[in-house]
Amino acid sequence: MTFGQLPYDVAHLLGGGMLLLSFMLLYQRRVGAVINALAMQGGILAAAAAWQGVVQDAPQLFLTALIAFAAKAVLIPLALRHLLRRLDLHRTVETALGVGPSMIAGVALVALAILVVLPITAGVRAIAREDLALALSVVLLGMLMMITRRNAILQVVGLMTLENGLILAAVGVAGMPLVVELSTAALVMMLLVVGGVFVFQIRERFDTVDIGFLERHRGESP
Amino acid sequence: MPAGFPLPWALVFLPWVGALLLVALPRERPAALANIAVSAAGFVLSLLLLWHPGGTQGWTHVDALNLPLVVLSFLVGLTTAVFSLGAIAAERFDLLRLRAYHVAFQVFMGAQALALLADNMGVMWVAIEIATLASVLIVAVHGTPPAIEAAWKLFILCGVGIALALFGTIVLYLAAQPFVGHGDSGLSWTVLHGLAARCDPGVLNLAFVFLLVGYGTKAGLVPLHSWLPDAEAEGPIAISAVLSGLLLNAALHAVLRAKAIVGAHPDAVAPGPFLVAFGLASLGLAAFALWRRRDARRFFAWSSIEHMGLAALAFGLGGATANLAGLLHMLGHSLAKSAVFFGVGHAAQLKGSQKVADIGGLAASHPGLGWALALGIAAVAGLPPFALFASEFLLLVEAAATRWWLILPLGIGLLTAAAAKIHMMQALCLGDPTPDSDDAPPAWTERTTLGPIWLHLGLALALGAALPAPLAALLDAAARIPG
Amino acid sequence: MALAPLGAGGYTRSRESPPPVAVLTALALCLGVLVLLGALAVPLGRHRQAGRLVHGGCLIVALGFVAVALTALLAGAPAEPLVLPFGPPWAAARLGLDGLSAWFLLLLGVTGACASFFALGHPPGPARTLPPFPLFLAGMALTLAATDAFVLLLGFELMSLVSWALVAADHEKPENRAAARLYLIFAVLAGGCLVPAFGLLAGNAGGITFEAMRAAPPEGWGAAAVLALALAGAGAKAGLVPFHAWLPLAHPAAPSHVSALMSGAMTKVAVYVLARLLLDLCGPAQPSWWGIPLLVLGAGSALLGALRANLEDDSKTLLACSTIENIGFVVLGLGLALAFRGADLGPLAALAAGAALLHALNHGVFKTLLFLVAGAVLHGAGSRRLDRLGGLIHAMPVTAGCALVGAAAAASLPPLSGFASEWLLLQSLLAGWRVSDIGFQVITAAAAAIAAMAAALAAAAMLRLFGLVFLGRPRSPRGAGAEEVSAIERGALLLPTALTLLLGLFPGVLLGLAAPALRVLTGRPAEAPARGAWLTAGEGAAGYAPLAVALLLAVAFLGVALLVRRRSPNATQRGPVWNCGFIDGPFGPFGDPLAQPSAGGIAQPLRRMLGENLLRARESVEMPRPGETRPGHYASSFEDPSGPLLIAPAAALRDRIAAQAERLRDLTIRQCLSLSFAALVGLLALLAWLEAG
Amino acid sequence: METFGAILTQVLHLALMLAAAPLVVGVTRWLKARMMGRRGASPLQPARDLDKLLRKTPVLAENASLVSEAAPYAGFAACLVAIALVPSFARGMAFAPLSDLILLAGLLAFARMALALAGMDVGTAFGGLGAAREMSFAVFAEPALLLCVLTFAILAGTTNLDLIATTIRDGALGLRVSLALAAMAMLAVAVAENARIPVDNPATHLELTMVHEAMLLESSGRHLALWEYQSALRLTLWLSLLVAVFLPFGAAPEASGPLAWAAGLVAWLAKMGAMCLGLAGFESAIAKMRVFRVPEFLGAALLLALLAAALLFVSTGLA
Repeated sequence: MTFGQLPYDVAHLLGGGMLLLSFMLLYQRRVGAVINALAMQGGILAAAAAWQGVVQDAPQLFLTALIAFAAKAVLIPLALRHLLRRLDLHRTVETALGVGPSMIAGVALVALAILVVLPITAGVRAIAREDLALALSVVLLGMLMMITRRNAILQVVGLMTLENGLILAAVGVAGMPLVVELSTAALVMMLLVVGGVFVFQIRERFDTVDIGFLERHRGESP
Repeated sequence: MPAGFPLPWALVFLPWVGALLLVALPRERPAALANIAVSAAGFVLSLLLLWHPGGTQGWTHVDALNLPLVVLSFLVGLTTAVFSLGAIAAERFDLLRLRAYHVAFQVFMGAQALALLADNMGVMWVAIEIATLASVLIVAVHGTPPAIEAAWKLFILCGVGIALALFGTIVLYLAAQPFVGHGDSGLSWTVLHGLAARCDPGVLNLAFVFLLVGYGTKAGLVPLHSWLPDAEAEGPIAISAVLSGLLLNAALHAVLRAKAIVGAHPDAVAPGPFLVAFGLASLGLAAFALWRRRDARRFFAWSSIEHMGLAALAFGLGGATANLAGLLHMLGHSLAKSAVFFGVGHAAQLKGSQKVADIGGLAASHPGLGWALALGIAAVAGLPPFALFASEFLLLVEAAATRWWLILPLGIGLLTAAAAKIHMMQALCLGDPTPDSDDAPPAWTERTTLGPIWLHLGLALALGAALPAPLAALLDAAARIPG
Repeated sequence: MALAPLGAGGYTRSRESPPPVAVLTALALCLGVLVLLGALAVPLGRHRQAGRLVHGGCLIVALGFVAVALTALLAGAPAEPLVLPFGPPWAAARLGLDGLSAWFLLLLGVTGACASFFALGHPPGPARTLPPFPLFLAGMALTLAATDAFVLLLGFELMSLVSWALVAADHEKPENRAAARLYLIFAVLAGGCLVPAFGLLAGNAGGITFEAMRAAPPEGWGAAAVLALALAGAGAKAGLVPFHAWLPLAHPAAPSHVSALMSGAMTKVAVYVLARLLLDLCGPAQPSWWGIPLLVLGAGSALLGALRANLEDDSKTLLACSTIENIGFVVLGLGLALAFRGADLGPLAALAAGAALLHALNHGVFKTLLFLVAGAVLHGAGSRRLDRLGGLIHAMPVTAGCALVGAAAAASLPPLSGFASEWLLLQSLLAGWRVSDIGFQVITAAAAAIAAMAAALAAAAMLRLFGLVFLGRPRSPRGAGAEEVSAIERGALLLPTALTLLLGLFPGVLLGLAAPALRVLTGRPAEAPARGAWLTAGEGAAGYAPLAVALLLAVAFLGVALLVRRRSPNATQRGPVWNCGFIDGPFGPFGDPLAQPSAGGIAQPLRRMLGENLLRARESVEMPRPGETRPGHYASSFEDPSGPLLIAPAAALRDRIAAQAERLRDLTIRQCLSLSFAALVGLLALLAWLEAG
Repeated sequence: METFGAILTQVLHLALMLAAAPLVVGVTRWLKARMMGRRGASPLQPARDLDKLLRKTPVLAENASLVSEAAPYAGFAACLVAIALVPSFARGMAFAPLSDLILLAGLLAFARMALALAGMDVGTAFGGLGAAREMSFAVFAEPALLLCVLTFAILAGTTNLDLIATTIRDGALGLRVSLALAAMAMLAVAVAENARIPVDNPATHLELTMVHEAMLLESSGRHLALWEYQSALRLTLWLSLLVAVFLPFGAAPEASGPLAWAAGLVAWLAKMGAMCLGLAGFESAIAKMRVFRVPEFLGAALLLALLAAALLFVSTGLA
């Protein structure tokens, strides 16, 4: 399939939507809104997976879509909200890098992603190339979010976005084996991260595992 | 052994079954003994691999490159199990932690085997993820704040790294996709390796970068290393050996597989220089960071970073000679470093602290342990007649012969690191002994410590100076695989 | 580098070796026995007879080395190396001998035999000193028997590691620990310089075997790099200035017979590596300026070592410093040989190389003797410090006699061994002007002056050693109660004494023996600079016949004694010492020790004349005012320039970098993630750039 | 016949030296006294002193060892062998092939070591002081001497004294600046080696300024006689060495007859007389310098010798 064909356009559209949402995630100033955006992104991801299932008539992709929807559009956002309420975390986004600058950085990353993907010759079909660019951008933006936001929740969200990008890439490639297994395995890790946030009651940052009495340790402070 | 017998899978599932069994065992000593039994069975099974015809078998693949690594893994697993028989006596685990410890250990061993034996890059990725989760659990098992912070750090950093590695895997498939039909073969390393020359170089480059950063994080290459010192220093005493001896090898092995694929394409960006850069960075940072360590186990964790950097550098140089150096370095480092971790761990338990200031004069107070540890540290410092001397010799000669400008940074790094280790060796082993702690482990634990140490040192010596011809031929064949 | 040429036939581990030459089999056997002894010494280290077993075995093996070396030198070296059934993973290890290595093996055997013999009679030290000793011998022999870079460096570093264990033998003393640490670090430095040197050669040759390297000598910058690396590497192990800081600390720290071996043999093994690398493997076609660095370093070592020997207060440290001096002489000889060969002055090259080889052997023997004497004194009189000894010639006559011979040889007095090699060296220095290059001529002239000065300094140092230890009156109660050492130890002292005399009387024979080694060093069949009993130089225009000189001296001595005694028959009387009428107070059994010249006092003239400029020597005298009753105080000190100029800056730099490295360590998880992210983005950007360009 | 002549000249030379040594000292002293306006003792006085000392009973300190008794003979033997090698009135004596300048330096060092050992044997402050200073002076004297030897070696192509003397006498070299410089340097070395003013004062009685004499304080009788005799021998040796190298004229050539020998003897006596005169004049003209200025004195000699060699490198353009 090439440009101007429905399957490609839809897939492209969905990918673009995810990228857009990644930017929204970077843009939001309130944690609640961020979580909503994350849920939406999860939904779109599920849709993309399903669509690819239709296009490639690969039934296992529907399973992926289902899992993605259940986990990313519903469960995890709810969990995060609950966390937000229970540990009464800051409701406002604390940034290490301001919203404006991080947007600019995000644009730069997207540009980089396109630059990297550009030289890929037409030997690979265009769809893959485009999707790859999108997915790569989402991944990079997710990581950018992890390092420019201070709240633990937002860092978890960044990790989730990163993983969404992975799944997007995975489903985008026609005939990718073990998609379900891999996406599930990746998901398990995400769940464990969220679980870790619960268990260790990480209030503020990843790097202050806040079990009340924990001092900054890092080994050999004399 | 019947022809079709899936020996690799047996190697993977034996420990996992053992893990289930260990859940059932409540009491400490039986559990530890069962742990040893399972590990021993695994080791014996892994020895059978030496007679394995090799080649791809479903999702698994046995060749000269991963075979020695697998056998070594199970060997170190066995010795670690023996050592931990004495070590956990002093750890004072409660029931839950004890089970968690043993289960996680066996799960880790199985995942390790799978990660090394997997032919399917996807399966390899899953295996490494499982290994990571297991190691997170083990590191956290103490539940003390430092342990939990170390585990959390390990979890987040390696989690992100692994995610990137997954992306790399996907891109790798994307590269091969035009040439492979649907089905699992698209992720098979052998297939990819064969196809690489026809794949699109751009995609391959992209895939390699992500695999390098992803698995490089697990291999503890600077600047992706931050999790390593804490994880190896805060986990249970016995585990440091496994973490630094095995986990790193598996990760570096994954990087090698990726390098082999990308390197097979003439127009792709040469992967070697990337590895050389990471290797130099690791060597440089670790060599100087060693001088500031006040904590014995952290010191040797940093030296693991240095050695991984050296191995990466060797593989980066490429060519059969340098690859041999790298492989030899990986094997020798696993043996020597785990021996040192046994010794240091036991000393830390004797003295009730792992601060260097509290451990001293071992040669005077515990001659057996002291001199064995001194010898082990000498081996880690690359002094003869152990394997690391041979590998570092080969690496340095090869560097001087092919890329003379590497001599200076390499030489300075090696010298600085070796000097730091000599300082540490004398600080720990010589001089006036420091007092033992009141709840020092019983005397018999010294046997479960010295046995593994001497075994490892003996093997390291054989590896460096007197390797039987077949094994040497095996290493030779292995050295030609990464290209 | 292609893999195949690595080692013997690369990975095809060629087990089918040619029928191994008996000599090499014997050598391999000796090595095996040594390793076995080392292994045996671990379990039965505490046993009473363990010492006898180990040292006796070492004595026999050392004699075996002598036999092997002599066979190789007389009957010609075996052509084919002996392939061992094991080795590094890429090739089987091989043993071989040629003239050069056989010569140094002879030296190793002789010194090893003396040291082991002495250790037999010496009271056994701590058990932990037993296992390393045979391995130490084995490491040195392995270095000499190597035919490729790996085995050579394996032996080289093994030698360093086990001798570290001996230096650290009594590690309760902090200064010994510091010495051991510095020692091992310098050993690693040596290895770290030598491996790349061999690597550069291997890069040309496509293999790490010596024959491959010989076939493809380096040129241009590569060759210069090899020269620099070899000098730094081998120099660091031989104690060449400026890499000598460890030597005066480490050699005294070890047990005496080990110090003897370290000074007598180990430094020579390093010199062997230097000669092998520069004069053999780099090919005979190197330019003559190659000699200049060796000349400069050699002269510097000779001067600094000899001067320090005059200022030290510890007998073994003094001897270690004189080792630095003699290593300087040997390196001078090698440098001249290089230069002469480059200017193809064959006979002169042979002269210089002969001087180097002969002096290596002579120094090996008489320095072993002197260290053993120091050990005997430590055993008999309980101290190494010059200020606690004195008058031992009465209590330990045999030791004193042996010491006198050794000291005279070290002071290069005719007709002893030291003078013979010194004569050859000075002759070759005096011939330096034949290289037609004004710069080189001036440098050799200066080197000649420095060599003469160093020889005179050595004489002063040896007088100081012998005079303070054996002459005068005891300086401490323990010294007053000294007694002669056991019969075996005396025998072990007489053996090297006799050798010193013989080597001094028959240097011509030895040079004939060294002809194969000379051939290796000069790259052409060279005639040894000797005719019969004569050492000759300058086309035979100048000569030295030690035998004749010795005879003349003996005749003159006896004749004078005879005549004088005929003229004055009265027997000597004994009376109180005159000492210009000065009578020291009644101070125990042996007058007031403070009324005797002290170590610092004897050193004073040279300290003021040279030490203040070269070694930053300081001295302070505080005199009590007239009427005060407290004693006056005299303190002197000096500082070796290599400390503040070389080691301290390196350590400071290391610490500064380490401090910077720490800033990367103390990061929060988010910052660590940023590091990874930066790495990823950087790689991607690099990728984009590479693919675009 | 020739070998016989060689042996005969050697024996005669030895006898001559033994006879001349006390005389040289005596003459120098007498001349000095004269220059200072004293009558001075007869030139034979040193010989008489030696004979008297020989007849006295030597006394040794209680704690003196064998060294004190053997050293005088050893030192004397070394000086004897050394002086047997320095040609006086004839060339090509029996020991000519042995007469190597480096060996000569070695033999003198041998004698010096014997003297220093004897000085330290009893363990008195002055003995040690003298020994230390003597050895320290040698540290500066020997390099200067060796550089002079280098000059000769470049000119004559050998370090063999006999050949050097022959080459220079044959005048193949003509008059050279470098030879003059070397002569200056060698004179300074000779002064130092023989413990003459300004380095040391042979006639001093103040122990603190002694170098050579300080080591003899404990010896008496025949031992003292031997020490005195050998220092006289050393002075003669140096003077005739200077004569042989720098004023080689008139000496009998190799394998010549008694007549030539007689002529050579006369010439030699004349030259030695001149040297003694010069020495006496020099010594009575200047004062002894401080001990720690000696290195400067000898260092200057060292530089002169180096300059001589360097000049040769340039002038003869040895390419």
